[in-house]
Amino acid sequence: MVHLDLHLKEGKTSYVAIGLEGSANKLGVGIIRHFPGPFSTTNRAEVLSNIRDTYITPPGEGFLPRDTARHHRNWVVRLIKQSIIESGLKISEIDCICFTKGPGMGAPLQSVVIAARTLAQLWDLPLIGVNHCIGHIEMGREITGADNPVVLYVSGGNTQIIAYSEQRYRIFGETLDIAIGNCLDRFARTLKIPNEPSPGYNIEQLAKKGSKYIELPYTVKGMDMSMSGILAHIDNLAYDLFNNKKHNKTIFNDDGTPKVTVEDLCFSLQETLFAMLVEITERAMAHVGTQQVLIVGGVGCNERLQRMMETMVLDRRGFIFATDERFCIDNGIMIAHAGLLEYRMSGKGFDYSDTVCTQKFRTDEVLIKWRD
Amino acid sequence: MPSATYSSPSDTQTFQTSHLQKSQLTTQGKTSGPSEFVKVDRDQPSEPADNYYGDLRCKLTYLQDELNTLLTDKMQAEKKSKDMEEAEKKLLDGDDGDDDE
Amino acid sequence: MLSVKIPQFQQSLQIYYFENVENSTEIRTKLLSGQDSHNFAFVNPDVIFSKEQLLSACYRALLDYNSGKIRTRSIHSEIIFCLGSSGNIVDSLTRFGIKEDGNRLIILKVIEKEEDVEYTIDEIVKGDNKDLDDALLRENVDFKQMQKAYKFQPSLSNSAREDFKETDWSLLLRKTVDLIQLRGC
Amino acid sequence: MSDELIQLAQSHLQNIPLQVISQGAEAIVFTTKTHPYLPTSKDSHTEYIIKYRPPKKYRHPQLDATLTKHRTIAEARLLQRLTNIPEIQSPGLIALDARNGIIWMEKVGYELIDYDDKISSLKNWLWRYNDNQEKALTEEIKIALEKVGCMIGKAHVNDVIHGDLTSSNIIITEAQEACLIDFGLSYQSALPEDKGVDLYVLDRAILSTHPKYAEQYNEWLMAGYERGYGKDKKSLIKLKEVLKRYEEVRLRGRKRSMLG
Repeated sequence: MVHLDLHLKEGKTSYVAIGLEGSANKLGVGIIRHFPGPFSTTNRAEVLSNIRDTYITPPGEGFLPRDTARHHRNWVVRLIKQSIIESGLKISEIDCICFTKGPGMGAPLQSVVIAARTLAQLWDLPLIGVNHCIGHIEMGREITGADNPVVLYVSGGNTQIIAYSEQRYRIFGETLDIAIGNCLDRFARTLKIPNEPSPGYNIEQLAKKGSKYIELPYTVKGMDMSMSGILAHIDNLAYDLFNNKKHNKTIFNDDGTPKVTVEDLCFSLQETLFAMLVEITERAMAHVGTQQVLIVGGVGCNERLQRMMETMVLDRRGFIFATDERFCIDNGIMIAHAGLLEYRMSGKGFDYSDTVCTQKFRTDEVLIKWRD
Repeated sequence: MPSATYSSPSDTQTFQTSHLQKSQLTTQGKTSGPSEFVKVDRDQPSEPADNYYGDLRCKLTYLQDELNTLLTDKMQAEKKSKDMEEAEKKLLDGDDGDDDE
Repeated sequence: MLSVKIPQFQQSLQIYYFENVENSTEIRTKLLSGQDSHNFAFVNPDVIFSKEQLLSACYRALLDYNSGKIRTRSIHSEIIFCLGSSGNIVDSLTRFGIKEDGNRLIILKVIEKEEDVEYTIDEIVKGDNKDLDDALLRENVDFKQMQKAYKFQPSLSNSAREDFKETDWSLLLRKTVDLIQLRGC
Repeated sequence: MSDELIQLAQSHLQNIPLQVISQGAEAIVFTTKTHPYLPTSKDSHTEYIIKYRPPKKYRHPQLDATLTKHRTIAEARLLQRLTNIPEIQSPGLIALDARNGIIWMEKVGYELIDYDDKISSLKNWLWRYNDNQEKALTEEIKIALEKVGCMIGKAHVNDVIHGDLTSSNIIITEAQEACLIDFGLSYQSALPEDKGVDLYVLDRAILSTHPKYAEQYNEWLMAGYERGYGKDKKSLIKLKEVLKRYEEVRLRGRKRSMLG
């Protein structure tokens, strides 16, 4: 059993961390409190505040790093202030400041690191850099109580199947090209549907109205998957549908009427991509021999994905864990939580020269000191 | 009083903020606005507070603008001189059509 | 006579092997005219070298038969079709079915229920009823016809049956079973 | 283990006594002493493997039927392909029921008496010694891993891509020979890229399943792999190409931008 309280300061009865997240288009600030001792059903992390603001792009556009970074710069102080007020804490009660070190987009990451460094100097507090994916995993575990799950991490920038082994979160399978969220977003752009509240959400709503399954490529390679071919394929179908290319018999009847709708395309895309995800997750479960699955990341909110995963897991007599949008969409609280675990193990912050960010930062690079 | 210094082997420039009038202080930077893709700007910076920090914010915005402008100009000049050099080379050596790009 | 029950299916099989057959032409004529008395699978032994080969085809035929997916008229013609590796029914029936001038014959009967047996094999075939035995089959198999039927790679035509070792026979069997099971896939 | 799925399998395999040996993600694997069509004597100890791909309720029925049939046939075809490559040991195909996702094949491997009678997959075979560094890195293990690598090399020379190279999908026979199983995701390809990815999948599987000794194990596997290509000039050129792609895929994997 790992001892989490070797560095508990005298006179303190708990630890508090503030976390700043801004690796993509969401800016999140969260404040968390841990009490000494291992986590259990009676000793849970306490969420004191968890707020977020999302940079929304015009329809048909992806988010530009420059505008996203500007969004983060211009909102971060307001969010931090609001977060402190919500928590009801005095600054002096905070133990450390945690920020997303990576992976993510350079400019938005940088703007948040600068905010974190500034706060650290203003308040004279240690700084902890956190791997974004580890943040998702640890927060998911804490919220759901999943003890040793296979983790499916699905978001705009990531698609990984992860399992813990020997103090690392090891990547069992991942995308060989684009991430699932990116694939859905890009198809949303092809369809020119709104980016609000999120492109993936809008695809999900359209898919609910679809019913006809159109066969798409299905590309699982071992435990890895590939999605760019599927995207290209369905983009072409959408193009032919919009431009009335009646020679395409997959989508047009002989009399020239369309066989399929945009909703059917969304439905088929989801069915195919999610079947691949569930399949790889099941393979990882069988391989590791665990009965638990935890879904984290923005795409994890998708109800169809959750239902498919649940069906698979129940067939294996297992347990599925998922969090709601407060925790599965990028947020500051997860950065605070994972950063605080790191802080409790080391008792100090990062050297100032290490308080930088990096666009590429693999999940399995982090030594998980707080688990056996 | 904040200031910024740019230095390289060939050039050193310092930017001051002491000359700034109250009316010149703003959080709306010339070089930190939205891109042309943004139609509705929801992400304007907030107005500066009437205190030391508000003052500091505005001055930093000013310094950032100055530095951004300087760096952009330098990059453009560099590109231009490189283009000129290449054009000159072409003129003197003839175009061998062996373009790597 | 060899009686075989394939566990998965309710049907069972009765298998005969005849040498010195005198009435192949007559059998073939009656078979082609569709006489009920000749509701059997009459197989050309020149292209059969193992019981396993035969039964592998029977398994496939019964599987398709019991799922209502046979491609020929009856279970008996389906067995002959299933012995082959090609999707061409006529071709397989020609190569694996009874030869007009053949003096050896394998006969299979699919029995739906035990009590339904109501034939006498000697009334149908005139010849010497022998035990079906792999050694006997191997001794008489015709590699040229086998090669034409299965198109093995490398070709069997260049091999002499006499030089075949046990490992060669078992590799040949494995290849044949592969072809039978994967026909049309 | 889901009884419902076993009952479903039994309904397609009437009168066949089934004993579950594993429920993988994709298939349930049974053993039985009953041959599907050869008469079996009562005291026979020969066992057969039945691999059953049950329908997956989570996916669209149309997609499910296509995938099940396609994969069952693809696996049987691979077994057929391997029959024709004598250097590669693989189980022989006995029977195929593609509509119901069933393949019958020979059983390879044996029970590890010093490891709870578990099947002699490379995974179990290596895990026996996981807690004993001396035993985990012996000459015996080196030779076996080189054989495994060599056979994968031979498969690649013949353009067979396994597609799911994990230590569970490799059997060590009683004669300490390597034997490949589970061709559920296999396909044929001559592309160095596909071979590189195949190797990368193995590399990662070893890393995640045998993290303690992964570096050494992978080194031995790769030494065997190179041997599997043979020494003639043409093969060496091909080998070089594959290794180059493998290195690229590894770098792509490690440093892949987390942004799409």
